[in-house]
Amino acid sequence: MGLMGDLSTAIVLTAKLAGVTTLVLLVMATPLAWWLARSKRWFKPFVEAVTALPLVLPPTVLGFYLLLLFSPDSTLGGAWVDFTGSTLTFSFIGLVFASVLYSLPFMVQPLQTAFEAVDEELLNAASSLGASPFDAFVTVACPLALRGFLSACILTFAHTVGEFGVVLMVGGSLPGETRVISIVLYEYVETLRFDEAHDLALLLVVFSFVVLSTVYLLNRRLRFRIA
Amino acid sequence: MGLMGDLSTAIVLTAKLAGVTTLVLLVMATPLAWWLARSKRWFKPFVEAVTALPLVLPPTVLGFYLLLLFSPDSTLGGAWVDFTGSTLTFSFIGLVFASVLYSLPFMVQPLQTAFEAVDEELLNAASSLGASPFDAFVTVACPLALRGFLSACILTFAHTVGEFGVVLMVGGSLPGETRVISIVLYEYVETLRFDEAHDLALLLVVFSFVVLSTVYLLNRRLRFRIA
Amino acid sequence: MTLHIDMQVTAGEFRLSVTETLPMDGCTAVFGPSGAGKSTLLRGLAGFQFATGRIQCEETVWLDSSRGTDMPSHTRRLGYVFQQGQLFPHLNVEGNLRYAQRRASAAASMQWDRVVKALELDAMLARKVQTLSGGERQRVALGRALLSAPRLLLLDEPLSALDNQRKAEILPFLERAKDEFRLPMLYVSHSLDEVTRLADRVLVLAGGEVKALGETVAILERLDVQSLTGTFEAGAIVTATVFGHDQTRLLTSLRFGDAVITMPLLLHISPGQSVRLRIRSRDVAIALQRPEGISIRNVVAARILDVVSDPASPYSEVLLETGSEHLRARITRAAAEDLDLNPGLRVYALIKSVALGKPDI
Amino acid sequence: MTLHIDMQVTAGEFRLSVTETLPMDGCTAVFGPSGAGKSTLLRGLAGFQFATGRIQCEETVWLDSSRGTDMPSHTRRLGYVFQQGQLFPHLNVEGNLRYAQRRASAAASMQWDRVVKALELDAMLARKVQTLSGGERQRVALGRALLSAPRLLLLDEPLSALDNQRKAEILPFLERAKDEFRLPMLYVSHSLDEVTRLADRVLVLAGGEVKALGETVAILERLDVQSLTGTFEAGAIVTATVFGHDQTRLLTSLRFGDAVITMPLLLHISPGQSVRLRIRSRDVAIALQRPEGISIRNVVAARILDVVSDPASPYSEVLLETGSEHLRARITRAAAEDLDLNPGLRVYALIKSVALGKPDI
Amino acid sequence: RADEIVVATASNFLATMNALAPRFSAETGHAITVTSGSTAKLYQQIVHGAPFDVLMSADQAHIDRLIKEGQAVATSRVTYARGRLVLWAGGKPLIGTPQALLSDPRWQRIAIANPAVAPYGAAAMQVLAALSIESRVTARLVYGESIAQAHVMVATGGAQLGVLSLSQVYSADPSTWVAIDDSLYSPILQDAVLLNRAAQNKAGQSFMKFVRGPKARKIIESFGYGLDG
Ligand SMILES: Nc1ncnc2c1ncn2[C@@H]1O[C@H](COP(=O)(O)OP(=O)(O)OP(=O)(O)O)[C@@H](O)[C@H]1O
Ligand SMILES: Nc1ncnc2c1ncn2[C@@H]1O[C@H](COP(=O)(O)OP(=O)(O)OP(=O)(O)O)[C@@H](O)[C@H]1O
Ligand SMILES: [Mg+2]
Ligand SMILES: [Mg+2]
Repeated sequence: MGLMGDLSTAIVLTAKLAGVTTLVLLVMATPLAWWLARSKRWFKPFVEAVTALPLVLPPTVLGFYLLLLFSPDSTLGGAWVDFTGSTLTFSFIGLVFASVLYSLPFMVQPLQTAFEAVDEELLNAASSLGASPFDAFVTVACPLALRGFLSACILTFAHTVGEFGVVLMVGGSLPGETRVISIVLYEYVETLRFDEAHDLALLLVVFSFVVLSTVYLLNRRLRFRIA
Repeated sequence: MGLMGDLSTAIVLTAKLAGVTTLVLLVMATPLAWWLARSKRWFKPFVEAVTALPLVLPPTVLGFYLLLLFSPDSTLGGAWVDFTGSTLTFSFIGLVFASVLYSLPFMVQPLQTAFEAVDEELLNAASSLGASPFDAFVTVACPLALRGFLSACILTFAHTVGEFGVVLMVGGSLPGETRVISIVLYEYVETLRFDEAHDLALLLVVFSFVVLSTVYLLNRRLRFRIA
Repeated sequence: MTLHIDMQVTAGEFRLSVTETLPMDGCTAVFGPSGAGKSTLLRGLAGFQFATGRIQCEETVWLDSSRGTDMPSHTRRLGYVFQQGQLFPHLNVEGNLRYAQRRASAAASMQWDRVVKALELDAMLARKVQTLSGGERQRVALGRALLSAPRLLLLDEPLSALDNQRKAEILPFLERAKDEFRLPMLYVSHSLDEVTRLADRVLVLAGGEVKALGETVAILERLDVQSLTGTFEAGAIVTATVFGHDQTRLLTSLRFGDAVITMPLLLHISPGQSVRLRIRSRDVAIALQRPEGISIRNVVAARILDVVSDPASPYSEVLLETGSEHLRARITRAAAEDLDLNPGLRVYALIKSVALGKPDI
Repeated sequence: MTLHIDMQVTAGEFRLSVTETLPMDGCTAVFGPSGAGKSTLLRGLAGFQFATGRIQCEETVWLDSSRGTDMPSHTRRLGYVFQQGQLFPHLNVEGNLRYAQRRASAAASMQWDRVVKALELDAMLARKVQTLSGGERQRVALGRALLSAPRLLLLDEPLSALDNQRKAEILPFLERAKDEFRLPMLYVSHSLDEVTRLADRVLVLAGGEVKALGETVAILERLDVQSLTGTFEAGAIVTATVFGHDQTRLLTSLRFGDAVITMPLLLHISPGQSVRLRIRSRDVAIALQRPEGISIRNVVAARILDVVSDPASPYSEVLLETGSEHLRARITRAAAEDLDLNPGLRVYALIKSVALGKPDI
Repeated sequence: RADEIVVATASNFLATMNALAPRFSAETGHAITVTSGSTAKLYQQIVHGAPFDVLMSADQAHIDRLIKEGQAVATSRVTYARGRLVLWAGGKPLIGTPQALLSDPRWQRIAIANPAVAPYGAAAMQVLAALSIESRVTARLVYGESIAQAHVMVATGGAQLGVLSLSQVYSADPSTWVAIDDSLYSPILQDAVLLNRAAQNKAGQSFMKFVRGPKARKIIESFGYGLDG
């Protein structure tokens, strides 16, 4: 496997990891954010606090604990091995788990903010038209929170691309499996291969810029059409 | 200086760094987020993309480039030395610069989402009552975006507490100056002092949980009073 | 087929407490001063606001807090027109209407063309709701509620943002909705004319309590209700039977008590059918003899039942009887004195045909 | 002291183009069907919507797109009452009012007590705006605009959400605002009675264009305007001079043309002063001889100027002249034919005193 | 007169350095601040003006480079420790030759330091090559950012076996680790050097002397490092 092959594998892997993480979080965090935005339960602030917690631990340390949690010796890791036959550590799926946990706040918070801005009366209007709460959520609250979704997905995706502390610890830098771009770039810098580091960093930045600009441009077009 | 002294220095330093970073970003990112929320310029999507860019570079790599940028040999770093007499690298102020840059998206995005939800007609109402755009921004848009501010500040603060890649690179882990908790914790793990690592991580998590819960509880109380 | 309400709603310091049984057909007007609790009543019925007590709509128990029953709003099958419109900002006009239509039964969704036509929504289907004028917005909100094919329609001042012409155009549509589809409605309005035109009965609310409930005729005649609702439009409501249409002069003749009166053509009512007319006190004058050479066509022999004068008012209210029907005339106290009007006196009530025409809603 | 408008606003497919000069005193009603562009006009004047052309208010040029002048809204010193209220949701009622007061001049901020009292806002000062009823909300919006001590007040259907009693209570307050503080207003309304009561002149808009502008009297008499505005309340506006008050019978006598008429007491007008009365066509009947023994007090000799009949309508409009004043009577075509009414005929116009009283707004 | 120095230490030596520092202070009265990171990171920081006086590298290459670039005092250079490789299985008793152990597929995951960035990782790869078992092992390798991270991977149970530094397991029961013969890899020599900014610093000079001294060597040895030269 040549260096370019190595790099392109890493790029594909990174895109896959960030994509899957964003998707998983979209599915998981949306109901949570909705609940947080609407609930009036006394324990809501505590759930909110827990949601933000993954942020305060340094990635490597979080990785350390995830490693403990995922290890085949642990309950969770062991159960995973029993069910799937493969370990959670040093595997792509393990990375996804870790990234999901780590990026949770980036998905939840913008969504929650956006959901809180949805007028309660519009939901009442929807239910008077026969829409169940779930229906109203999907057809009224979500479209109105579109900008929040965009913001949340971008933060999550970009952050997963850039993250490497957790990934390095839980993933073990296995080419094609857990060796994402950020690790490659890190290695370049660590081994003083500055030219390659510059090239890759530039590539990453330019690529991200193009993708992000496109998303924002589309978002604008979309909003002009929708709203 | 005992170990506990070392640790408490690190805690104070971390709180200071996260606090200053959040404050600086609050001041800097608020107008930017407002502009992004209201502007209809063609280049807005590109500014939005640039704003999200600091996310996609791995922290160490970002740290590396900041090191290049802040180094006394560089234009910026040199000018800084000429003006202030001290270097930007390996100093608290340098850390603040780095954290501000790194955490920019976490402040801008939730604020932008919140500002976009502010009804244009309410701003018109304010201006009909004699409020200048700035006045209306401060007295109408900002209070209405309160939840966005909270979310943005928490993301920024927590992320600055947890971040160590950039900080380690730009700051060099100097006790009392740039050696924040996340680095101490990292070093515990690296030097296999797991017991101490567990204790510190627990402390960090419990403390963060208490602080975050309090903030969210207050926010709720506040909202009940205001809205 | 009734809507049984025994409901309490608390909102801040305000408390609404309503115990009434309303028939589930025709239109019940909810009338009362601003802040009386009209919107709160409707919101409680719709389930938008926490309420206690019991609500039963036909066979279905919507709310029974003693048993913990509380049907969610979307299963109550009601249409709601909000005081502020509440159109979905992310959908255009057609999107808003289709939203309702798609969730209604198949039969109901065939209403599309009729609703769109009646409310003149064609031209604005593709428009964003943000660009609608106040009146246009309310028309869309009304159309949306109708398209959801509700079992009960709750309307919170749906026409107050409309100009007279639009009101006059939409009222018949509401009348048709009520009559043809037998769609029961609760209708909040400040306009007496809307109420007279549409309502079969009136529920008067004030301070969160029901002050009166009864047939429109009876309620609107009650002076206490009139002072509550702040209206000056005292009047009587009479039932008359159509006996002929004059297609040339565009007049309809009606028999009412012993008298025959004419009014602008009511083509949709066939001879033999009866109509309800609201005759305002202020539109009725009194003459001692039958006047000649006068443009007022309706001269009805009547007997004075009572003359109510108030030294603090320039007016007298004269209560008249003709056959089994009652009329009221509001004249100046000066006139009552000069003509020496007293109970028992036989007089003529003069009613302009024009006053019986399309009301100035 | 004028407001010079030469403004174009484009909103989607809609285009508003207005070139008029309005005096900067008194009240200018903006009248027209739904979707006519009334709100758009006000928004353009306020600077809420992009407009081209030129607006000059007294000496100040608000907009001159040829020179790139476009004063920001907050420097135009205008009060705006929105069709939907637009209260600040993060402030309570008092907060909303103080917001306006704090930004007004010191002199203006002394209005607090008067405004709060007149609009009966005392009891709700501490309330959250989300908990206000539709009518309460609009009262707060009005109070807020008044407290900002504007140079020009723009009102977009401020009273349409209010019940009759509240309307009747607030109208005098607007009248006072207009008279005592000499606060010029542009007043959008669909209610003819509000307009008659408040407006010195009327600007009729339809399809984004000015269809008519002139004194209230003149405009409201124009049949083309009446069909545009969809009102059935055709009528005439006459000027009469008070010559006496009857304190016992609570009547005021006025001279109008050659005739003397009475109406419910107008105590605030001293003898010798003149008042403007709107007399609706439907309230005027015609008699060939002076009728006797009738409760209608005002019998005015007049000459028929014209009789307008339309075979598609049951009505005829009779235009009458008495002295220098004009009157209109709406009677059935049948009556006009039976009485053989023709131009030149001398007749008597019958006007109920009651019809001249407090209008049914 | 007491001076102050900042010693930048490769992460793998940090624990040892933390033991040396108080000794040095007590002996000389100079204040000492210890900072750590990967050698590459420390190198870059030094190049960009970090206020470090001494670099305790995990290798010799970065010291060569610093001297060549004129950032360090060539004459002060000293090899303060020699790293040794061991096999460790997280504390379980370990019996067998390295060759047999490494080849045993029972160890599903074997952690080493990333050979690209860490000298211990490079040495581990040399061992595999010398034993000609790369083909049987490579697929099971996972890479830690540093030798410390490789240790963490094993300690947490994520990896079952690790090629680690003796210094990391030295204090544990000797039956839990198996030493790898020094001849299987080129020596992992860790050099220290006095940096330019401290050329005239008394404390710096005395620290370099201290590191070479018997007391320091004893401590270093007690942490499982070998001593050369
Ligand atoms: N959440 C609340 N907290 C406190 N007071 C409330 C709340 N909701 C409603 N109210 C008060 O309850 C009363 C009834 O309100 P409601 O909206 O039902 O009035 P309404 O009859 O619809 O008036 P309008 O004709 O002005 O719309 C009002 O005085 C209102 O201010
Ligand atoms: N942004 C826009 N895009 C397209 N059409 C618009 C836009 N804004 C306003 N319009 C249209 O312009 C016309 C005038 O609107 P405006 O709100 O001024 O009417 P209005 O006279 O105030 O009516 P109403 O009495 O119903 O409030 C309406 O037909 C409206 O739909
Ligand atoms: Mg209401
Ligand atoms: Mg309008």
